[in-house]
Amino acid sequence: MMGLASYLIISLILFVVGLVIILSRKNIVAILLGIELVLNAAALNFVAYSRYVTNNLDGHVFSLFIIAIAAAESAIGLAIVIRFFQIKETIHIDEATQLRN
Amino acid sequence: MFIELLFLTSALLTVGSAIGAAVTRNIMHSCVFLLGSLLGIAGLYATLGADFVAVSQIMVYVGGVVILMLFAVMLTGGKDFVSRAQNLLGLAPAMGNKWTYTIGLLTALVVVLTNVKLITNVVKAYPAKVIGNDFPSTVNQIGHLLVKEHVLAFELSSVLLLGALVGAAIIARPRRQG
Amino acid sequence: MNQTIVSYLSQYEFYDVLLNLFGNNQGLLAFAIYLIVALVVVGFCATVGGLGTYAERKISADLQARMGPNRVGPYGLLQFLADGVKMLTKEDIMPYTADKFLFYLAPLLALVGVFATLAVLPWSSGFMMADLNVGVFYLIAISSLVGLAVFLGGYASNSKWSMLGGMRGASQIISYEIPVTLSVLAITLLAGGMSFGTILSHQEGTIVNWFIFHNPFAFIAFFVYGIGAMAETNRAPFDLPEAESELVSGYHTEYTGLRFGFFALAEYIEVFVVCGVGTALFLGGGNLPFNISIDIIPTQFAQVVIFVTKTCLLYYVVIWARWTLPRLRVDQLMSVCWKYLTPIAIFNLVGCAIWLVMFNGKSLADLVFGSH
Amino acid sequence: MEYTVGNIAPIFLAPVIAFVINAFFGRKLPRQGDWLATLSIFISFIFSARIFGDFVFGTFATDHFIHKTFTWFDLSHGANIWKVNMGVYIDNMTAIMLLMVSGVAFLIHLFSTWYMDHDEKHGRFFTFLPLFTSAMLGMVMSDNLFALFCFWEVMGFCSYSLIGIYVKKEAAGDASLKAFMTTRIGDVFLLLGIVALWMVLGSVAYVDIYAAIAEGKFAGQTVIGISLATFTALCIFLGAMGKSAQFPLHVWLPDAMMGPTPGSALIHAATMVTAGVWVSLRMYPLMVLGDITWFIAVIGAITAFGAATVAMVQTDIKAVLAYSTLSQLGYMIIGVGVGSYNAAFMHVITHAVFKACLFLSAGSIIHTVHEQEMPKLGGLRKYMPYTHFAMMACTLAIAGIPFFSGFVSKDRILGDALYFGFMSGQNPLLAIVPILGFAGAGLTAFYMFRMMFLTFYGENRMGHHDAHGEDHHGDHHHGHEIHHEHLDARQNVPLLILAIFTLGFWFAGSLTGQGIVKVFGEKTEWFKVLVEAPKVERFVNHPREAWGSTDTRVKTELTKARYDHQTGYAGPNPDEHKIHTAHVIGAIASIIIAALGVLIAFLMYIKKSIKPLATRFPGYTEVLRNKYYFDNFYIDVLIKKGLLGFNRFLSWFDMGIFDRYAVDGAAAVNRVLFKASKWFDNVVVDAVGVDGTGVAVNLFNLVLRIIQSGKIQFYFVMLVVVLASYIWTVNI
Repeated sequence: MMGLASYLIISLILFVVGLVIILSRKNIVAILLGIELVLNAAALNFVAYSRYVTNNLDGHVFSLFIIAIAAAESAIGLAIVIRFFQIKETIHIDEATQLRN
Repeated sequence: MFIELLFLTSALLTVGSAIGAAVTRNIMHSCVFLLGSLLGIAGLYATLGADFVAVSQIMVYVGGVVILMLFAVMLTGGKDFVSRAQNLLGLAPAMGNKWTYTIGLLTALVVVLTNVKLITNVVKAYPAKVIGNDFPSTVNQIGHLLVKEHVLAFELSSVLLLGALVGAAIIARPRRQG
Repeated sequence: MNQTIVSYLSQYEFYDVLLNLFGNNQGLLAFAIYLIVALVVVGFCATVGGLGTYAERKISADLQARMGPNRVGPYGLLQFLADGVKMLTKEDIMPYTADKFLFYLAPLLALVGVFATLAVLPWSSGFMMADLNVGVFYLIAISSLVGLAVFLGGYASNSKWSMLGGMRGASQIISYEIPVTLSVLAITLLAGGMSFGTILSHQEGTIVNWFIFHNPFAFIAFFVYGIGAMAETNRAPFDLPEAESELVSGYHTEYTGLRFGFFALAEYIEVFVVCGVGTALFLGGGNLPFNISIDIIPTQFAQVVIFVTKTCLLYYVVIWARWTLPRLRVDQLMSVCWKYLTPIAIFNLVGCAIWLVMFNGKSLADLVFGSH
Repeated sequence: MEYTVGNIAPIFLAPVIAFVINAFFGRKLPRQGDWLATLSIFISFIFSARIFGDFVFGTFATDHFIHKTFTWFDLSHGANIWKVNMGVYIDNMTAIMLLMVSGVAFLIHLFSTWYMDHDEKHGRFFTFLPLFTSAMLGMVMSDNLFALFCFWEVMGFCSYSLIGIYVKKEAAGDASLKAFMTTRIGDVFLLLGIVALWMVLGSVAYVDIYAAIAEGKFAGQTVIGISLATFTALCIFLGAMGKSAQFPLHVWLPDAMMGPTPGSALIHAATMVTAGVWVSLRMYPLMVLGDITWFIAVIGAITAFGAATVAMVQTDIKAVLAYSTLSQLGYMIIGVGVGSYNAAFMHVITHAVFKACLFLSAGSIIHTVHEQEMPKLGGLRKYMPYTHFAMMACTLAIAGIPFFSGFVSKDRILGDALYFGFMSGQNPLLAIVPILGFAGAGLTAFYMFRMMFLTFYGENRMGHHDAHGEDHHGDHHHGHEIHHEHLDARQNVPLLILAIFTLGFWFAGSLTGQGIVKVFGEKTEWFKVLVEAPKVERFVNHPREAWGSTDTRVKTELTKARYDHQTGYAGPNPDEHKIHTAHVIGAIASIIIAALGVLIAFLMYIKKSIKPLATRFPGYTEVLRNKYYFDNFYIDVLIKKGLLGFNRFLSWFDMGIFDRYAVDGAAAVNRVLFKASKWFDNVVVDAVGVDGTGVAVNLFNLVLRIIQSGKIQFYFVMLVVVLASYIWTVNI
């Protein structure tokens, strides 16, 4: 039951769900949420390969970097969302049509 | 048996919550489902013997990202907005409608098919290994890796985090109009 | 290697007897042991949480020169049971406009977050449910679930008071996590590991081996940890999320009955856990301040008793502070965290690191009395 | 005696660091960073003193030199080896020069902290002063002409900044521009010479040039019909003329006194003007090979005499000093020209010392009484005894009075000139060189003492506002009281230190420089022995030394015999007896001439028994006052008539010929073409091409508009689809 394949499939499902969220939602926060899922799918793959294929801890280190980058990304992204909301009073992504107000 | 149990629970939590996050129409619930999914991933890390990564996952996501998202939702109203916009498919609400979901699912299908093709090769190349109960401590080794081999990336990510901290503070700071 | 209660018990003979009893199914036996121990710990902690309310009322009464509860049971000891019964029998009200899903979820999350921390709480050197390699880190990480629960509870109630309380709670808990984590990091630096087993094994012997007396920085770190922990558990004088005089009752204004009980229980148990962690990190855990062998009673049991005693002493201090100090303003709260505690904690961390390098890991006592 | 980066580089780098710090943070430092600049020069001085000690006293009397190089950049490509080397070349001359420059510059810095105190340009002044000094030190140390040229230009810029430091004074701005432009004429030639050398030799390092001369690589090489040696020597000497202000490029130097007096002291004494003499000395073998020494000697003689005559009638104390600098530079150039290598270099050093002292004394006077017109001064001896003492010592030195340094060096130059002009069998016309030289020496004594008498003796004419003309001695009434001078570490101690070194025996070893009374014993005629023209044969196949390597070459100690036979005459030396005779005659003659000059000045300005020049030769004085009309000539004739006329001609050609026929004719042709193309444009291009394209693009856009929607999610979909199709096609 617990093999490389099962982790890969879980990761694939996460990735696909994240993609669906990114593609179908128009709320910027929801899109960021989808991006988090996609990133996590990648990180999970790294750790899984690290245990089943390479047998060293580089995958773990890489996952840690992914986590750090995801944190930075969400912080900046959400700050932009809040600023965007202050300007446009909406967080609908199709409203983001201007480079400056 | 514990590990299998943990794996099953975590996998179900991960997948189920993720699907829940994709399906629900409420952005707040979506965030909470994301929390569940992330916790499940932490559990999966634990079954892979990656204790440090698992705990980091909980620390960063539960303590940081999810709360940040909830804050963002709350500061931006937290409701479904209906677009006033010039939209190819007419009006699409913020949490999507059947059109957007159709496109999303079709794309997802393409991705799944593509990935299945890739995964089958990989799985064939690396047959599943039987996992013993040996979960060596990874903290020491990760520490050594971080400050020896990957020290550049480590320092860069610290700079990145600092930049994100300052940048987020500057961007989100309320400004006077005009 | 991750030490667990099962691996600890397996070195005794009766483990084999039990193993026979379960038909040599190790997994099943381990499951049974975990189940029993978890039940014991959770039950104990629930009782402690209940007794916490009693202690709070008694001590406050003492500080205010009055009697406190004294009708139910001897010295009013059973008051908390009576309160529990009252709570269970109250009507379970949910506001009409509340977010139902989150309204149900929030108290559960709070309890889960608190009880999950119990898994690594070091009652004694052997009696730990799981001595994880990342024990302290895990504890800090999982306890942030409580902050999320507070936030969600505040949001789900769909009430102005609750909303404000939830926002305050979340920001406060996130902020105060930083000095607490940095203080704890200083101790992990001294011990050279994140697991409670490692940390406790460094503090064996006399009182001078406790980490609080290891060096001046650790001494400061203890107080930073104490203040930060009080804020993280929303205890007075940092009880802004539930400030009665401002927000009625903060994030749990709209909760009644059992759900309110969950929040209250979670809070009291969390205080206990936080005091326990403080004990384990700084005050030597289950070790006595002087070096005598305890042959009369089993060592592990003695350690549990000592640990609980120390924890209760800290618990007393927390309650004492609550009834002595006035509440802070929101801006004061944030400035205390970001302008004072965090820099001090960073200073401590760096100071500890420098101390380790300069004095080759020796403690202050080693330097003064000579190393053994 | 190990020389590494660590003990050579600070000489140059300390002032540069001071410059950088003062340039960026000077305003924030206490006292605007003048102490930092002074300290940095002192550091240079310490390191220079070490080198000096090693070379001149440590291993006394060797012809050793240090040459260390590193590759600055390497443009070698394939077989073409093209490396640009930089390096340090230190021999006895460099060691002496380093000590002189850093020592004098340090005293000038020290004095400037007093002089520039509370001046509005204090900070800026102390930003450029260390840069100036560092450029000079770097130039002295550099081992090739290219590095020399770089520092040369830095010095040009610094002098520009220092002369024009009072940006609000129009005269200062003009003077700075003049200095910059005039020296630029010389610089162009210098660069031309360097490039010519580089193209033929592939290197411009001194040692390579010397080796090439010894190996005869110059033979047969020509540039535009002139032999290469003559061409390069002439170009380099023209550069030196610009920098050392030789006739006819001398016009900038008198105006350079527009800057603050210590800045002038630095320009006139330690740095800048000596750079030209320095490069002439370094390239002396090339000058000999190119056979232009007679030209050099003549130019030097004209400058020496002409400047001395102009100096006689100047009334501004600084102008007198400026023209005396010109004159003394002329003597140095005479020295180079007549082959008096050693004496010319000695004159560089002695002149630097006493001229720095003179300028600083003038600065001390000007800063005390706020007046620099000599007719308004007078009788200052009572008020400023220390300045008077220092200035008197320097005046005696410059006038060539025995026992002082000026006599030692100038007398030897004149002796060699005498030999060159009358006894060496040259063209008899060249006898003009010693004649003008001796005449200039007499004039020097005259005008310097005139300055002394007018400034320090007689009655105090301060506050006498209607005093016009130098010889007006009307009713004397004392103006405001001048404060008596006190001994001040920053004001007059530098002067007194410099005054000590105006004594001749420091440089000559004997009292008068003729080897008659040896003060320190046998070996102390160090200057004569240690400085000699480069012996080019030594440099053939000489090994290079990289930074950090240990110097293992043999050091030859100069023998006792060479002390006695060293005459300082660098040219071919057929008969020493004649030279010796010439020197004795020259010494006696110059003593007599100098004494005459002093006597005339005394009679004219103290006793007043001889009528002053202005009344005696009014017409000639007028010519002198206008500096031989050189400035007028340059501006009225060269620039206004020559350049402007040429420009007018060009303008007429442009407007009258080119514009009328070429441009207008082309326009007429164009007009016809235009009509044809207009039709083509309207019908073919516009209707079919432009509008047709627009329609086509519009049609195309109907499709593109759907794809290029600007919606991130649509792009995502496209990305995924393309990626997936790629993976399916490549069949991993």
